[in-house]
Amino acid sequence: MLYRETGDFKSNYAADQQTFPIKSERYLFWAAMAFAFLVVPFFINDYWEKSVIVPLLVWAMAALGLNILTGYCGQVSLGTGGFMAVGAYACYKLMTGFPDLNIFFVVILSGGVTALVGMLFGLPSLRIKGFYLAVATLAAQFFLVWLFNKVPWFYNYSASGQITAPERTIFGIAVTGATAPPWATYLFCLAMVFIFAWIARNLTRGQLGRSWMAIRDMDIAAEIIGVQPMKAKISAFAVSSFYIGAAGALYFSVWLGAAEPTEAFGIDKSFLVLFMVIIGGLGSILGSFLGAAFLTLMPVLLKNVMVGGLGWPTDLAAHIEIMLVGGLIVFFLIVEPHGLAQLWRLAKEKLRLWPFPY
Amino acid sequence: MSPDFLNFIETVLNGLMTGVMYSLVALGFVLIFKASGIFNFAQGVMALFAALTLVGLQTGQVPFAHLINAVLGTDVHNWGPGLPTVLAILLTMAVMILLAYIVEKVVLKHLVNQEPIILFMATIGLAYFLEGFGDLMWGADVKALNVGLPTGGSFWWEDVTRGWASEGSEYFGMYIDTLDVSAAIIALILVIALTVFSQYTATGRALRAVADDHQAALSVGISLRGIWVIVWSISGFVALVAGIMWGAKSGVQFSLSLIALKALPVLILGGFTSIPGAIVGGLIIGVGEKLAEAYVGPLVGGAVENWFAYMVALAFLLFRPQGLYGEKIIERI
Amino acid sequence: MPSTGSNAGREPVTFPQYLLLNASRFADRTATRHKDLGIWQSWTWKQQLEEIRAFSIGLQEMGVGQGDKIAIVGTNRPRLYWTFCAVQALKAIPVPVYADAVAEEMAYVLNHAGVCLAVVQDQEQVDKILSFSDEIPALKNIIYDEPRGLRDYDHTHLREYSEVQEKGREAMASDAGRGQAWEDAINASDGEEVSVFLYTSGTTGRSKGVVLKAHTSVKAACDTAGFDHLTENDNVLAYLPLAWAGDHYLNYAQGYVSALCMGCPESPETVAHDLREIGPTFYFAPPRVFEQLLTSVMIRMEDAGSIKKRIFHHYLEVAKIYGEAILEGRPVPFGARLSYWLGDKLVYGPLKNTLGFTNIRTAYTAGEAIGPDLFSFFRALGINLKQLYGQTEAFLYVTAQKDGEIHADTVGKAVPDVEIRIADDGEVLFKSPGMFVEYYADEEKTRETFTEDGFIKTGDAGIFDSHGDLKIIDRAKDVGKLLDGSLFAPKYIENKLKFFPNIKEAVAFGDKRKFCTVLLNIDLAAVGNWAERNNISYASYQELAGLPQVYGMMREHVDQVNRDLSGEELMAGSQINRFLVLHKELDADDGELTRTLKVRRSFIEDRYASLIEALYDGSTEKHVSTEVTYEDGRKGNISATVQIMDMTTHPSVGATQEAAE
Amino acid sequence: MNQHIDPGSLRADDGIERGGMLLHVDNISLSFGGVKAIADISFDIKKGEIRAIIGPNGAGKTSMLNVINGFYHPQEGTITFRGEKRRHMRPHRAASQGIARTFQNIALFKGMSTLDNIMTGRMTLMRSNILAQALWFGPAQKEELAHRETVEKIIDFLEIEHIRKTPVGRLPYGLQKRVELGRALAADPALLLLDEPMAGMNLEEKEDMSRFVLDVNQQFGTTIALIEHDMGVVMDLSDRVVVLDYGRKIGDGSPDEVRNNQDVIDAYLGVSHD
Repeated sequence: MLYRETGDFKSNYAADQQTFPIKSERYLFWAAMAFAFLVVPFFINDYWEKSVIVPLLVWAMAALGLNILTGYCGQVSLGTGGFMAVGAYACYKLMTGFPDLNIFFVVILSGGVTALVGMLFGLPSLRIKGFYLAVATLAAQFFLVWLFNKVPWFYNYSASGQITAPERTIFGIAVTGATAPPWATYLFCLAMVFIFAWIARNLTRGQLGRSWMAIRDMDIAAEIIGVQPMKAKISAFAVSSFYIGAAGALYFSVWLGAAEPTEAFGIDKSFLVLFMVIIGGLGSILGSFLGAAFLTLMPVLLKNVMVGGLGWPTDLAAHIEIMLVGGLIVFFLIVEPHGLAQLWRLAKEKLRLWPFPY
Repeated sequence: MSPDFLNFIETVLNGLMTGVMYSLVALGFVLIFKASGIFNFAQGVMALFAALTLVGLQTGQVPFAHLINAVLGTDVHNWGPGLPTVLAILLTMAVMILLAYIVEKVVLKHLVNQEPIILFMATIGLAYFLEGFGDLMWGADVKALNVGLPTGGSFWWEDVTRGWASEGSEYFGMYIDTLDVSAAIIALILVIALTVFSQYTATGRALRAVADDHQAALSVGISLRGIWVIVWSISGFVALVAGIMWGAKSGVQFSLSLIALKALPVLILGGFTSIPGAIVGGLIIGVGEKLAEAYVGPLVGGAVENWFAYMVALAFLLFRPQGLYGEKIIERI
Repeated sequence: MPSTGSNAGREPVTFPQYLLLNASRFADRTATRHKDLGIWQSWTWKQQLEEIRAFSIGLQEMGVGQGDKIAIVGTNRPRLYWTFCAVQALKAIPVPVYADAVAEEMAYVLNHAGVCLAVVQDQEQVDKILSFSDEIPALKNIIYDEPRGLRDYDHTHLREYSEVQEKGREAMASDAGRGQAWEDAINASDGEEVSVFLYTSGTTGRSKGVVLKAHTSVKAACDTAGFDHLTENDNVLAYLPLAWAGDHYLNYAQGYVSALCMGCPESPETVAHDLREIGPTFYFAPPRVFEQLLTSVMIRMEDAGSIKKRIFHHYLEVAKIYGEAILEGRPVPFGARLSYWLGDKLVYGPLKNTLGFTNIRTAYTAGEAIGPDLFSFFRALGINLKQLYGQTEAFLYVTAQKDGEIHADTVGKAVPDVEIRIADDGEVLFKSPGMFVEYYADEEKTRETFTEDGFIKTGDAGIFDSHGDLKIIDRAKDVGKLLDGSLFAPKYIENKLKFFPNIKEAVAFGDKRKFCTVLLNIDLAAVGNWAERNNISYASYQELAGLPQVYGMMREHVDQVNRDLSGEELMAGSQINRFLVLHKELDADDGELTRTLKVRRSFIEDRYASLIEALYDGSTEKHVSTEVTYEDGRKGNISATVQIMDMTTHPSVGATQEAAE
Repeated sequence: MNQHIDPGSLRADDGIERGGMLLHVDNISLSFGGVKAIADISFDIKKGEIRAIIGPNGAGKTSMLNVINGFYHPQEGTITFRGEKRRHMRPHRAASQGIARTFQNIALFKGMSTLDNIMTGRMTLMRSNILAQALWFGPAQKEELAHRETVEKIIDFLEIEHIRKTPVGRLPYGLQKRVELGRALAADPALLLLDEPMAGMNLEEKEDMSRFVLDVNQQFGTTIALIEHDMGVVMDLSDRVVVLDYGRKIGDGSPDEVRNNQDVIDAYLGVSHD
């Protein structure tokens, strides 16, 4: 109904392959981006930043990463929490070791370090598949968290065993540390996520992305037609871990400000991100965002309703939330295994054909 | 015998006892996986849920008391002194069967032809749901579970082992928890019972038929969905036993559900479809973990238990991806 | 208009001259698009000139010269359209041939025109021509566009299009002045040469080759392009047969003079989809296309959810009431305007968009009478659909409706520079700037077609209505007179009846008789559907057709037609006095219809002579027995007693009609 | 942009003349855990020909293809492809050397569109690195678009324009087979292995597919080795036929020779072993 596609034709392949081939969608997207970059910073406050939007962006980044591995390349990972920890600790070590290094590069380098670790833990994927691989990634999860707990070098021998983010600036404005203004942290995260979502889109639409999907859909046939399984899988692990590591770095440095491995990077985080990817939609960039938004906003909403609105105790609300999340996962898998992104696609199809039903 | 060697034996024995527990949980996984190809991640939570229910019934808690109080502003907790243990166990079993039925009806039925990975995810969702639901129903506080099994160290064994030590050495005997011993015995009985069940009863044969070939089983008139309910009930029962053992040992609390994760490396070692595999795998992991904690742990700061099992599994996978008892797969195209 | 043209300010008089002009004034604007390999491949006027020049000079190299006839066979593809211009540039004559013509028909045309070279689309056409090539001694070479499957053919007389272009480019490379000489030759033309032979489709007898001159064709195209304000900003989709005069006129002739952009669909099957992508601003389709479109819209909507369906039908009603008024800028209450606006957002806009009609400024339909409901449906959506009346012999336009002066039952007024007059026997005669020279190699037919004072006989009977708009009522030879002298146009009456969905066929009688009567065929699907909804059971067509309720329904329809006729001065005399519903469906297998499903009037008149007699002898029923042929070829008999119903006629006053509504 | 590019340019070029030896299979033996699938088979494939491999079920035909493209590793014997001798090779290596393949049971990438499936066939011919791909605009896009153009020609050739953007999982069987052929063609193969390209098709689809196979062979000059059960199709299409039975070679020659070979007749009529 909202789409007007008549006369919106493509006279070259570049136009045909662009991310938003439909004109109205393209305009809508850029309008939304303009709003996010130019309007939101003026209205954002501390609550929205710390409880809603920055978490959303951080989780979206992590979900993007996991989606590349699981959604695009078909390799299930339960080690997301561990890889986020790698990103966070790399970030901490870089921030404290090289105080002059710009936080932007710190985050990128943290991603890079995580990518290396991810490649290492991705090696088993060359021999094992499915659940077996999931277990292998669990090894990463538990081992890494244990490592950061047990080796004091990682937390600079601090007495509490915690890591705390010092203040770092971009263009003279603090984006980490206690005094960073909400709009700055928000813009920093937004810019990071924007850039990396764009890169994710580029990687998934090209040859690399197709090699991932080929491995996911039918690995044997993929190899026979010329996909190198090792290159595809290891690159998926590397890229995925890069994103998760960068998310971990943002999670620690911008959002939390301080972290301790068992709490912040536990197995429940691995599951959380996995759920985001499933609910959002496997193999969809948009889905990563939708999933992250859903699972970040729903608890906020539930909490506001149950604790704020009805005055119930917090732990009760937490139980109901867990229950609901679990129920929703099952619900989504039954009703729409391809997640919110697929619902969006279907709705879009309907709107494009409106008033016709098919 | 030197005390060092005796300590080693003690560690191994303790490892074996823990391993039995792992085996028990792994057994639940294997049963469901064999019959339906589903990797039931919720197995651990089922154990927790069973234990919570058992405690709740035993102590006479009002279900959903927390929620009721919050909504109605009342202050109810208990409805009475509670049920006798045997009755509580039977009732809990009934609840587990009901749960199996509901799971089949509400979840599995709709996911019949989905890929295994989707089913796996669904059981993760189920695990979360059950966890939240259990907490909501019975409260999240740590509860003690007592079903009348003997607990505490065995003095008799301490005395016996003290005598094994070489003369003059300072050795005070091995510590072994009687609860672990009873657990091991019960687990053994359970394994035998299950083997007998699957070998000698019609239902058991049907189960195996389904495991071998879904299509063929369907074509000879075995109801797949009926089988699923039975299998989930049985693994519910196994979960109940595991829940009782773990609960009695370390209290009924959330960490109980994490033993499910421990069962994963066990399964990798033993293979997903082998009951003996689950037992042997559980024992190997249990022993390996205790040994690693005792001999490697001090070198690297302890808590090796957390990840050791996975690393073993990982290393193992690289050399034998099909597991201890699995067959080599010939890939076709 | 042109100031920088290469022919130095002179109005171009041939299409190749327009090509040169467009290539200089609109060098970088897109001239042609073609959906190929997944995208719309595009050529600017400048590139198009290059392509055409290379091909044209290549043809020259092959020995093509002035007066040679070149056949063009295939679907709507840029290279075939370019061939027209490339051939015309050499003063040779393009002869487009219907691509779906069977070998025999094609052989006739090729032979008749004396074609020496054929430019065809693909292997299929090559095969077809090769199958009869020995019957056409004049044909020397074949050039094909798509090489697929032709690799292993004997290439002594077979060339690939690009190969010919290559030859042309080589010739230009080796002779620096060659390209300029080619252009000079084009500019030197005074437009007196023959532009094209357009063979009529030949529903009656052999096809005739209509010979058109260059400068007259250009003049006609300029006139109508001006009439509809076509400019270089317009775009069209060429999807009708390339050999049809309409396509040649609308897409090639008007396209060159107004420099609009022409799109070619990917394949005939994807036209609907391509239409949606391109979104033309000018569109032509025969009534049956609109009818199919409406049917498919309704069928697709059947499966929609109930809420959507209700919204859809509600706003269609709104559009029906106010749509045309809004389109024509007539006063409409504010509430209705608001409602229509909403409807546009919810229904019309999206609907037009999915059909690809959003950008249409002007749409035409022609060829046969269009049902008033069908016509208003599209107009009510806000599509400026109009009717025109055209003839190959006129190089298309004779009359067209002017924006804002639209009546469903007329074809409008004469377009600029066209003179129309109606002969005593009702035949429409015209004189137009684009009118043809002769039928090629058929002097007798040519003579028959022209009147002594140079008008062309259309063969159609028509009248002018009170607005002065032309109304085509029938083929001239079918128009007769009742005994009382009033005009009797059977097709006109039949069409009015057939616009009712419940009536499938109607055959009217009255020539040299006392009054007008009709035989009706009900539409089994529509009436059957109605019967089901009203719980009326029936076992066969025959039973359904004989039901009193059905007769009642038919009676209402006939009465409505009579009412309409009474409002028209010339037709009021031929109101229907009696009718009957035939006991069987008219069928091509029984010879009652042609294979193209047109009624064979005289055959029916013989076959049902007893029924027709009964229509005039006052009896109320008649028993008949008719031989029928079943699908498997067996023959059988069906007999029935057919009811005959009397009608009352209405007095011939305009006021009656208004009062009735 | 718009000129018609000769589809012959899809042909991968090597030094071998048409009719020269493209592939030698020498004394190949393959067994799985003691079960012999292929026993000491030798044959050759000439450049430009259509070579059929036939035989009853379980004769080892598919295994033979799997050996040729490196998926199975034979215990004995060698493969010589374009003059290069080998026994073991990873499948993707074989692919990059110019051996493309379709499968008996369709092995398309179900979650991807027709276009993406065929684009994946160009895997071995695309070069841009991960950084270029991450940035997209520039070399990566240029390469992608260039390959898209080639792929569009294949789509055009196979007449599957209308399903270009449809996920292949939704396509009917016959079209999936065609897309799979397209994916194999996209690799510019020097040798095209077709594993029962017409299995499960109706007569019309078979005719279409036969036409495509012939067209591929004639227009692109691609050498084709195909397994097929429909004898009519085999006899019509192929230049030479090799017959396998129980993992042994029992016949080799022109369709006529094979038709009259007594061993072959026995294998097909005498003993049935499924």
